[in-house]
Amino acid sequence: MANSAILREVTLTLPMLPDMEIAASKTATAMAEYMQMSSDKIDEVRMAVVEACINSFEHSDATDRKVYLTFAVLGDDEPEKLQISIRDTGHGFEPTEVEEPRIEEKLRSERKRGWGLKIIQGLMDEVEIHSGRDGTRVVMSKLR
Amino acid sequence: MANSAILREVTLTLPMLPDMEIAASKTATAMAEYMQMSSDKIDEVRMAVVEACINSFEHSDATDRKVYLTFAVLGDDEPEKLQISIRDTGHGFEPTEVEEPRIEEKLRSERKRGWGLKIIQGLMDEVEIHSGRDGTRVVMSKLR
Amino acid sequence: MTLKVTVDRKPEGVAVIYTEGYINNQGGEEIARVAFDLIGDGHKVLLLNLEGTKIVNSIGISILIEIIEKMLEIEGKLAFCNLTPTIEKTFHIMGLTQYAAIHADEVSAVAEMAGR
Amino acid sequence: MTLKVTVDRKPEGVAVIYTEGYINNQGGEEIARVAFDLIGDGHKVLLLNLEGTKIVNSIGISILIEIIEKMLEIEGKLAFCNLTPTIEKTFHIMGLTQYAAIHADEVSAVAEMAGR
Ligand SMILES: Nc1ncnc2c1ncn2[C@@H]1O[C@H](COP(=O)(O)OP(=O)(O)O)[C@@H](O)[C@H]1O
Ligand SMILES: Nc1ncnc2c1ncn2[C@@H]1O[C@H](COP(=O)(O)OP(=O)(O)O)[C@@H](O)[C@H]1O
Repeated sequence: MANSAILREVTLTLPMLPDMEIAASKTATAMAEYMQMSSDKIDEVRMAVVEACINSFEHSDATDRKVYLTFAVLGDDEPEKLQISIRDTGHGFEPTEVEEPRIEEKLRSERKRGWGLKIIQGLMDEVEIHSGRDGTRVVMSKLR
Repeated sequence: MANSAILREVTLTLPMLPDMEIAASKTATAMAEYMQMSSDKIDEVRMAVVEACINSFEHSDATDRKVYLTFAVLGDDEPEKLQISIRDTGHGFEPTEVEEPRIEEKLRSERKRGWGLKIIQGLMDEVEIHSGRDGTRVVMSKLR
Repeated sequence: MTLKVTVDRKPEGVAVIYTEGYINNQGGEEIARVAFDLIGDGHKVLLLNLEGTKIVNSIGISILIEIIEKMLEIEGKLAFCNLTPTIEKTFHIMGLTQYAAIHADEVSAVAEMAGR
Repeated sequence: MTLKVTVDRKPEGVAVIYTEGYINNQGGEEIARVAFDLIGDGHKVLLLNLEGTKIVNSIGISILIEIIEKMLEIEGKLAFCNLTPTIEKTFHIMGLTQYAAIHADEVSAVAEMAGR
């Protein structure tokens, strides 16, 4: 099977405080640069990681006020894929119940927000959301 | 007491593999930028962190092949100090027995290396080394 | 992490808003404040030059939708230039590009917008 | 993370070595290889322009001491230019600056070294 082995893995724990998503984006950059990902792809990964962190900061209500990240470089032999997991211990949510944002509606609505998950999905190659009463884990990956 | 409270803390765990010190240097950068440290000081912190990581990679012989870092922003109210701890679970060493490197001797000697600790001490404001049979922990800090 | 926002009122009638830094919550609000001030002063053609911005988040960007909404109301125009490829891609994902044009650089943006 | 190393043999007799990237173990070895090749070709005056290097480690730098050692032996000269403040500080901490001059930029370095 391709991309099955974890070649290296870094873990990062962040407090849920303003600007701490930047630390996550820098770790993502370090791992992606190590894999020699193109700078445009690195930028996309950075933005997706920022969005996932902010979601945990804002919506999880996790009592430990922490976000747990792992950055794994996967591949057989050569680095092929960067897989990032962003986890919180909050109350979780039902991804299928999140309404897909549409610009026409947002333009008329009070609530302009609600773009994070759509952006993550648009920027990454694969996205999985596991969420329940123990919290939320978003696993996203991008091929080199 | 000044600089006593931990305003925020990030933890990072790295595998002992080539180039992973760069991930540590990027996390240090994120924290230092958050504190609005000058870019020259940030650079000094980056280099010191790189040296401490490489020491653990190279000398600790830790069986878990991991380095554990914490990045703490300290201060009363306003961020004042960035304190970074770099820890391994290796066999440790006796810092007082490390010979101080001198360029005149290195120029004549086979072994040109041995500069890491001196550079860390020269670049950071405070450095403490705790080392023993459970491993080594270097705690270094820089004022904003 | 505060966003710097500056303005240049071009003789061609386009007001250019420049940003420097991270467009997050506060960054988006700061841009909106400046944009609404310009609109209050009678400017109907605004260009957001994001050359100095390498990172944004969706909260910051959603605030920009308020400016677009206002522009539809007053029949004005908002456009963007000097976007990183990722910011441009994000604007496409959101569908913003249906309501706000994206130009490669400021010169071509101002020429196009002034000539409307 | 491979260091790129290029060389420019100036008419003034100074060979300038340019680096781009991280000077770690392999990076230091690559610089030493290039420098010893130049020395083998008869070059006795070398300038290391580190403009493209923003990060180094002590293992990489210790390898540069070998070049200084060789220069003392052949009565040649090694100098550095375009260092970041931190790399310059590091060279001071190590005492390298007693054996290798540091110049602000390449033009002033070449002028000074050619005139020796
Ligand atoms: N980590 C999380 N914990 C709990 N709820 C979440 C989490 N991430 C997303 N959500 C839910 O999904 C919704 C959509 O998120 P998103 O698309 O990122 O937009 P926004 O954050 O602007 O609301 C959020 O409003 C929230 O209800
Ligand atoms: N984390 C560590 N674990 C075990 N020994 C260490 C560690 N850090 C430093 N040392 C010891 O201290 C010595 C000096 O380290 P340093 O000044 O960084 O130079 P170098 O790494 O080039 O030898 C090392 O050679 C090693 O014996």
